[in-house]
Amino acid sequence: MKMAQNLFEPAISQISAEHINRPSTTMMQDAWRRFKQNKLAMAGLITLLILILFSFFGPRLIQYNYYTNDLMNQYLQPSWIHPFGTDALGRDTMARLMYGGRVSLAIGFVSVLINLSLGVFYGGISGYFGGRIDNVMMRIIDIIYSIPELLYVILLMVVMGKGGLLNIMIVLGIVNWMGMARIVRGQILALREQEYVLAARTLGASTSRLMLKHLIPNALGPIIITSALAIPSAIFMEAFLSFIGIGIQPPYASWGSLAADGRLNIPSYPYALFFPAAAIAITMLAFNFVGDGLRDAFDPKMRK
Amino acid sequence: MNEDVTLGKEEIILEVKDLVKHFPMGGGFFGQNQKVVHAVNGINFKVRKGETLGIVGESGCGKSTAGRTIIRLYEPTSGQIIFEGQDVTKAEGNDLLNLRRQMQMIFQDPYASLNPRMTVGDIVGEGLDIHKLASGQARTDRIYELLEVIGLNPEHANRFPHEFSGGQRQRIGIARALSVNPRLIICDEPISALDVSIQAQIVNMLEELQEKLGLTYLFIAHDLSMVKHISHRIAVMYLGRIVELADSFELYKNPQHPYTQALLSAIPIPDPRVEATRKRIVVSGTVPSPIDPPSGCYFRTRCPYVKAVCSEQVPQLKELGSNHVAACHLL
Amino acid sequence: MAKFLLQRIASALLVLFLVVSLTFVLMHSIPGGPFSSEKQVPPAVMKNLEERYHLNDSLSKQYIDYMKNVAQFNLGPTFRYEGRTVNDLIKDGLPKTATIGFLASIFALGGGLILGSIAALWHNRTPDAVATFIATIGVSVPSFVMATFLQYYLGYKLGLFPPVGWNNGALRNLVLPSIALGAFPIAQITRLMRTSMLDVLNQDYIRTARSKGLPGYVIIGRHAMRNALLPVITYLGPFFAYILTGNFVVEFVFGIPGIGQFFVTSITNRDYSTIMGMTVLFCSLLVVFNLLVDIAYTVIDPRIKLTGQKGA
Amino acid sequence: GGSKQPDASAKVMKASYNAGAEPETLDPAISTGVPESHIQTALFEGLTRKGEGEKVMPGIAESWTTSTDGTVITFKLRDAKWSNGDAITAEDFKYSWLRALAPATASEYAYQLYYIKGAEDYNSQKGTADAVAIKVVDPKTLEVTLAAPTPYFVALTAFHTLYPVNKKAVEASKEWSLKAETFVSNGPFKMQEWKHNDQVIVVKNENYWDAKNVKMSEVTFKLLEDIKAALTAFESGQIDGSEYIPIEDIDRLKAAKVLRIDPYIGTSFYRFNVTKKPFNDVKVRKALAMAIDRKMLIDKVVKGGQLPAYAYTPPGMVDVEEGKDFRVVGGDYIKEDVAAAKALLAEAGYPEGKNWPADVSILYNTKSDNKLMAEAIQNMWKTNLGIDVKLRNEEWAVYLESQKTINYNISRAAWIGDYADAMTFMDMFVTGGGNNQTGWSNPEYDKQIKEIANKSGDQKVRVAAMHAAEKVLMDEMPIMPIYFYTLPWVMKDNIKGVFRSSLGPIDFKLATVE
Amino acid sequence: MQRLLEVKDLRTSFFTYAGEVKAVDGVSFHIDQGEAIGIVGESGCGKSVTVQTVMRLIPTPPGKIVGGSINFLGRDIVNISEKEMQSIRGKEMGMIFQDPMTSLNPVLTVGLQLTEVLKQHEGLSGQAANKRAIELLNLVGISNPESRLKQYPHQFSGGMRQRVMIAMALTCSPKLLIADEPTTALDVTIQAQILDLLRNLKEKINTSVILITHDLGIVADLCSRVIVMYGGKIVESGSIDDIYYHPQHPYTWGLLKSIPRLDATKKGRLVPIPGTPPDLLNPPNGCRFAPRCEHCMQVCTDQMPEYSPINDGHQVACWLQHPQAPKVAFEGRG
Ligand SMILES: Nc1ncnc2c1ncn2[C@@H]1O[C@H](COP(=O)(O)OP(=O)(O)OP(=O)(O)O)[C@@H](O)[C@H]1O
Ligand SMILES: Nc1ncnc2c1ncn2[C@@H]1O[C@H](COP(=O)(O)OP(=O)(O)OP(=O)(O)O)[C@@H](O)[C@H]1O
Ligand SMILES: [Mg+2]
Ligand SMILES: [Mg+2]
Repeated sequence: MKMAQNLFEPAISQISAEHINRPSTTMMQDAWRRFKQNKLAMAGLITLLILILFSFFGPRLIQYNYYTNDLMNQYLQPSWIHPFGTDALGRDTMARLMYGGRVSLAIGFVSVLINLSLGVFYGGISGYFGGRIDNVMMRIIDIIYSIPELLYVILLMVVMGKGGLLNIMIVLGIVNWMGMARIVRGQILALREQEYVLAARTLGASTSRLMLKHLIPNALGPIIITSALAIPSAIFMEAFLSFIGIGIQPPYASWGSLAADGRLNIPSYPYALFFPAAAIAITMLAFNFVGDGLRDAFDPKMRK
Repeated sequence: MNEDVTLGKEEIILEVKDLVKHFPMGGGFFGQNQKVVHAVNGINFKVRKGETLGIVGESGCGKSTAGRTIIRLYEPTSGQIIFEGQDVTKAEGNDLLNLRRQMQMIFQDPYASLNPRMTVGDIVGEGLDIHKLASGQARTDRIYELLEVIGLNPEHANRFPHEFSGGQRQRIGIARALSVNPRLIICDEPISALDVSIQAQIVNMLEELQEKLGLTYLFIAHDLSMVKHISHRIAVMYLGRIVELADSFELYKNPQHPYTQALLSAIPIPDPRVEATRKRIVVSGTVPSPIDPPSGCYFRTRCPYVKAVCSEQVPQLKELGSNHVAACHLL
Repeated sequence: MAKFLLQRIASALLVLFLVVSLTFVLMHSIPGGPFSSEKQVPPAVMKNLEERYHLNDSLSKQYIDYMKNVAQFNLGPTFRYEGRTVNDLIKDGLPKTATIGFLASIFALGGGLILGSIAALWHNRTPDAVATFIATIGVSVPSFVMATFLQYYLGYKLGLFPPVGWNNGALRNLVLPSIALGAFPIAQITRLMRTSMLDVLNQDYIRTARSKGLPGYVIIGRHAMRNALLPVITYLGPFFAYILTGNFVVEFVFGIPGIGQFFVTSITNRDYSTIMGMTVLFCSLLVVFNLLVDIAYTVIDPRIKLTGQKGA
Repeated sequence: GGSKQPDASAKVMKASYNAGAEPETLDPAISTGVPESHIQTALFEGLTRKGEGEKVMPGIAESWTTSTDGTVITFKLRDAKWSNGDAITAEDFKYSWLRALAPATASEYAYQLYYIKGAEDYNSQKGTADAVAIKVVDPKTLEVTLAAPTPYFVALTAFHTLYPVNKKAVEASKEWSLKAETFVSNGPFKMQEWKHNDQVIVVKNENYWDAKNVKMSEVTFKLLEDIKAALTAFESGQIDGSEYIPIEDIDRLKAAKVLRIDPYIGTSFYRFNVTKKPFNDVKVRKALAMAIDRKMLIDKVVKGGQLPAYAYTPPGMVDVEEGKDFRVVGGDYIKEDVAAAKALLAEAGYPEGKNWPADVSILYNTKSDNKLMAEAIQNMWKTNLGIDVKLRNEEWAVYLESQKTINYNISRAAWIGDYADAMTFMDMFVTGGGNNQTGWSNPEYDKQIKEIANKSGDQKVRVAAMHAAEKVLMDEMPIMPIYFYTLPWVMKDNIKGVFRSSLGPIDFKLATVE
Repeated sequence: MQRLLEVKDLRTSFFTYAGEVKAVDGVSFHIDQGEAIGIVGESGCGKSVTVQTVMRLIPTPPGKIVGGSINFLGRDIVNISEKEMQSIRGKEMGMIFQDPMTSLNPVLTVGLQLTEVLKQHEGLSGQAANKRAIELLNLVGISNPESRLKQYPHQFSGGMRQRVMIAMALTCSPKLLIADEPTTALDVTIQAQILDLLRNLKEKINTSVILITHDLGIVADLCSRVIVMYGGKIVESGSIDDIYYHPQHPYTWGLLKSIPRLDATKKGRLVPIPGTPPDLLNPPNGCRFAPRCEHCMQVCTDQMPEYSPINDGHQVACWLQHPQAPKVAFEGRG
């Protein structure tokens, strides 16, 4: 088995060159790639985008608005003119669903932003300082958790003044931050013993630097997941408030208030419940699948 | 790297006196009669400038705790740590910040010790930012320089830790420690998570850096052969106490404490013929719990030569010739 | 153990005390009172009412009196139901709520554990998607929509079950409310179970079990299940407290004479003592169930010991 | 269904009806709600009882006489028994009425007895029980002296606050009204079972004086609070009847011919806050009242066959002459006229809705029909007058508080009569009246009501004064009437003879099941 | 000696989203009755996957046996049913894992975990199984075995848990015992105890042992033959004398040179192998070790070397063995 002699010339080995040939990816990109693999999650994301487009750009495409009454045309069956029918005051259900979507989604997002800032702040402090401070702060959460929610929802609604979209968003944000605080606290508690945090401390990093650069960014995965799942629960809570009648003020509508109204219509005009309920359900499913997808995507165990 | 360093002449950079660190267990609501983990139970040693002091011992014997207490990641329960004449335990504010420039640490787990959300450049540059050592172009240059020192390309500055292998990450950790020009580096098992072939890379790099920069190392490990290779002197710890401290060759040739003897004989040697002829001292049992350690000598529960006195008195470190001390009643 | 229990009870009492106090303050801060009605009653009548219910006492006296009573397990008379006490309301309603809660728990726990395990065992394959989907339906519609659909379609249209009513707790009447009540937790339990089962299946000791040549059902049933249950158990504390205090929507829609409704109606009626009573009840149940969960932990996981260390 | 043990003998007649909610109490002196009034009508009987056409029929009283000045009424009691077999005496009535008045009882409706001399003082803790002018002449004769002539007092004795209670039972146990075993009543039915939040079952009272005319052997009052669930229960045959029909279902039920619509003495109206701009200007109030289409609202929104309200008091109350209706005699005061309304609004400084304040809102409490109506009216004002009005939804107790403190611009309101006399509506808007809640005050109105109508026993004088007062009210328009109530309800066809009072309560006394 | 296991050209891959990871890529080796062999190599080189494939414990998906044969006691077990495999696992082959802390089920008693194997494979009753379990615990040197059976793993120290693991693997006296880094997670003094135990047991019950480790010292202590793996392939195999004193592959040289020896008398620099182990997702063409090899030749970068027998039982896959290649010799250590 004779071979060409030049094959046995020494080759320049890549000993010294520390070579990385894989393209640079951040944790986020990595998570995104794994997220894309998840069909359910992607379907959820696309659905959400469609819902957002439907809610925020849909109204430009249709000729009806959400408030003008047309009492002569109440409770029309779905048709070409009114694809989802009309409601008790003859308003176009599709238009109301679009506007309701704006309200519901906005409630979801904004209240989660509030929830996020409160929860991350509170949980961050509790987890970072640990020990007795943590203990007391967590007991406070237990206490708040045991007080009937409705009591402070009503109180907040009264204190904040008359209804209003913004108020509901704020109230829902204020009501729901405890879960987030617990998650963040748990994360921070675990992260603060990580060696890279210790390393930063040996370098003399200040508390704020540790928080902003090391702890919170690394708790981001669970925070994002919790937020993704908190959005539907805010939308739900608003629906419940609508059900007991202290939700959004008409003529504005939310999906929750439309469903609460539609509930009364079920024998006569079932589609009045069906469409908003479907909108909520689809949104919830979508958020849940996205949330689950994020969970898998951010799960360090799934990474290899 | 000479074995015949005349230790007496060398300047002492770090002195640890009677260092004790106890951890209370849990944080009960009412805080009564808590149990305590006796992690470090009064250790004394001096580190001379430019040398490597190895600390070995089994898992949980308090090596990391000692290291972390020295650098003030933990508040010591009692005792003194004197770094270049300054009491570390009392330093606050700017003094502490300054101390932290002088002392640095390299960690065990190359995966956990780098923040996955920061680029390598930012990780290495963090010390520069905190101590305001460089900014703008100077900062970039310094980062590139540090990366080159540890054998990485400057273009790696924009990459994230997970793109690197374990050895590379450990080197990034070294660069981070070097960034603030420290004089003492505490290496807490920097190689135990790495493959053999990679371990050698890191150990070589640490040795080179020591020569080039005149660094002093406190080198913590449980792999005695590697500690022996890199250290000038070795302290053997058992359950939060130093049981023997000697020059590394002296320790290997002439171990005095029964625990050191057992430890040395337990290490397999990658040479079948030597291995076949070796006589082993296998000590039975396991390390007692640091929550309620035994009375007297901590090793007495496993010691093949145990006597009555061992359970009554705590043995003190005895001089056994130049630079060799051990704590055993048998001596 | 005894010490642990004592400590837990002490800290629970502290929490309870703070909860009750805070609720008291909140409750008196919201506008309106128990005797607001569309027809304004003459001032003299209002005065009589307030005297009768001690509402004319200073708030601090009312607070102290209330605390004294609560300490004796007396939650006081309701402001709404003449001659009845909050204790009566609970005595009447709790068994009914608990019955529905029990059925819903079976539904949610049984279903959730099975669906979650299926999803984990067939991870990323069709059964996983199906189980996840079924479970997610439960969290996808507001409970009033779910209850209405069940009532109207399964109950009224198809006539499978009576759409409304308690009917002395006849099982037929309880099916729909139990499903409606369990729909939300079943989804959560499924998800929890799926995650924890996946986690457990990747553990080394499962590999050990396989290396011993054990058949699949032994590995799942004996080795994986108990470990996978642990996170689910944590969820069960709040879950049982929630399910035992009932659900306003479900009880309202299906006309179940339980106590769930009081959590909402007592507030809208400003029935102060009932609000307080429900808070005390919920908080106590929460504390008790969390304690039971901790005890259950020690049964399932021998590594965990009840020590006073962990705080409440 | 409502009948639990189908009995072979066809004689057994049973029915079930949704009363609406768990009774707060079945003690007639204390209760206030509608569900209670249904059940109490079955369980109790006052001196009189309401009959078909709102006629005041003899009840426990066989007959009664009124003194010429109208202040002394003497009731002659018949031989009647309590459900426990004791005889009912005049003493029972005296005991019961004083009990309702006693401050310690804290009855919210105690003021229904204020017509009796000394009653208000006693209830307000200013006088004693002895000073209350109820006199037991003999066991079968009760004499009541009124503070002022009150022609409708006799009818009022059919109201639950004036029902008798059994002294022995009441004194035996504080919880007498909670359990069937201790519950003693005197009506056509007696209590069989009260399952809280679930149902109250009453069965025929064999001791009732008119027991031979009572055909039903059992009536079950269901206590479902969700009107939607109640209707589903009715439609699936679980119950025989229900009220409070969701307006969403009215069209369908009408089409299916199961809906019954009965008169109900009540008015739905909006209050204006006359203390604040823009409603301190009567022109604005009038303009708004003229610019809605009440018929359209009724046909398309509230749907229950209500009557458009062009005045305040609803039909169903007597005028001077027997058979004449106060409303018919009084006629309409409001004329819907968009053009005129626009003109008025322009005069007030808001031509075409210009300058209209931005923060005017309609306050209403949480209920689907209130909401729909508010939305529709909001839209009508927008289209007809060009003004923007917001909606403000408040939780019930908060809403009541806002009304009480006149913290609103426009507020949805309703008033249901307590008795079939216009006074039950008209005394509301006197200056400082607890139910006025508009800030409105008018001396002429006060004079007509307080000085003339309330002091006279002469129906002619009284009615004339009330007509005059209503005119003042409608001229000033502190409230905007919208519609007069009706009572839509459902009941299976085979149940006949159920009497539905225009004051609300349902009476199963003469009901039969076919 | 009877041939117990013969693995031929075994290939196992993991199909991940990034692509196929050829974790084991054409591995052939054999083991005879009563023999102990060691497999050494750096982390990720496929040692564990090799033995897990032999036991058919690869998580599927993503793992899959792509080719080759595993001949155990005369029959190919690559394609037998899971049920048949269950009767082999635990009975004919036992396995000990690296981390005794996580390899025992924390919520089941040690007794149950020991006896369930006996009940499964030998159909022993509770009583008999308990008796056997006590014998086994005695065998691995655990005192008070009766009371220990009722305890849970967390009540044992690391070394004792590893003993329990060994007892468990030995319950049915398997013909083959696979130990995957059995001492890596343990302290040196405990490691010495366990190695002692293994050595004694091997002599006592005459099972064959496959020992996986990356500590060359342990192999030297326990095994008679060594397999050196790199990048999913075997680069060199032979008796311990061959490998320690006459190594032929530059990777084996590197391994030997890079570890400090406790008995070294003078202090010199260690000689590391530069670079990092290959990424098995996109392994280098040709010899896997070529990029890190100081003797790398043109041929190495694009052609896989064949196995060249050096002597009976010693073979190496390296182009340096080619007659045309320059002669390079192992320089020995420090
Ligand atoms: N933060 C802490 N809280 C409580 N106990 C601690 C803490 N850190 C360490 N310990 C305990 O102190 C003892 C010494 O731990 P330490 O980490 O110093 O050991 P080590 O010698 O570094 O061991 P290893 O080789 O495993 O790293 C152990 O028993 C450990 O459980
Ligand atoms: N479940 C899996 N999914 C994907 N890749 C895997 C999986 N298990 C192992 N691998 C890959 O297979 C290769 C070989 O792994 P293996 O565990 O056999 O290495 P090893 O030699 O045992 O290393 P160590 O010394 O670290 O245990 C590695 O590159 C690893 O990434
Ligand atoms: Mg350590
Ligand atoms: Mg391995």
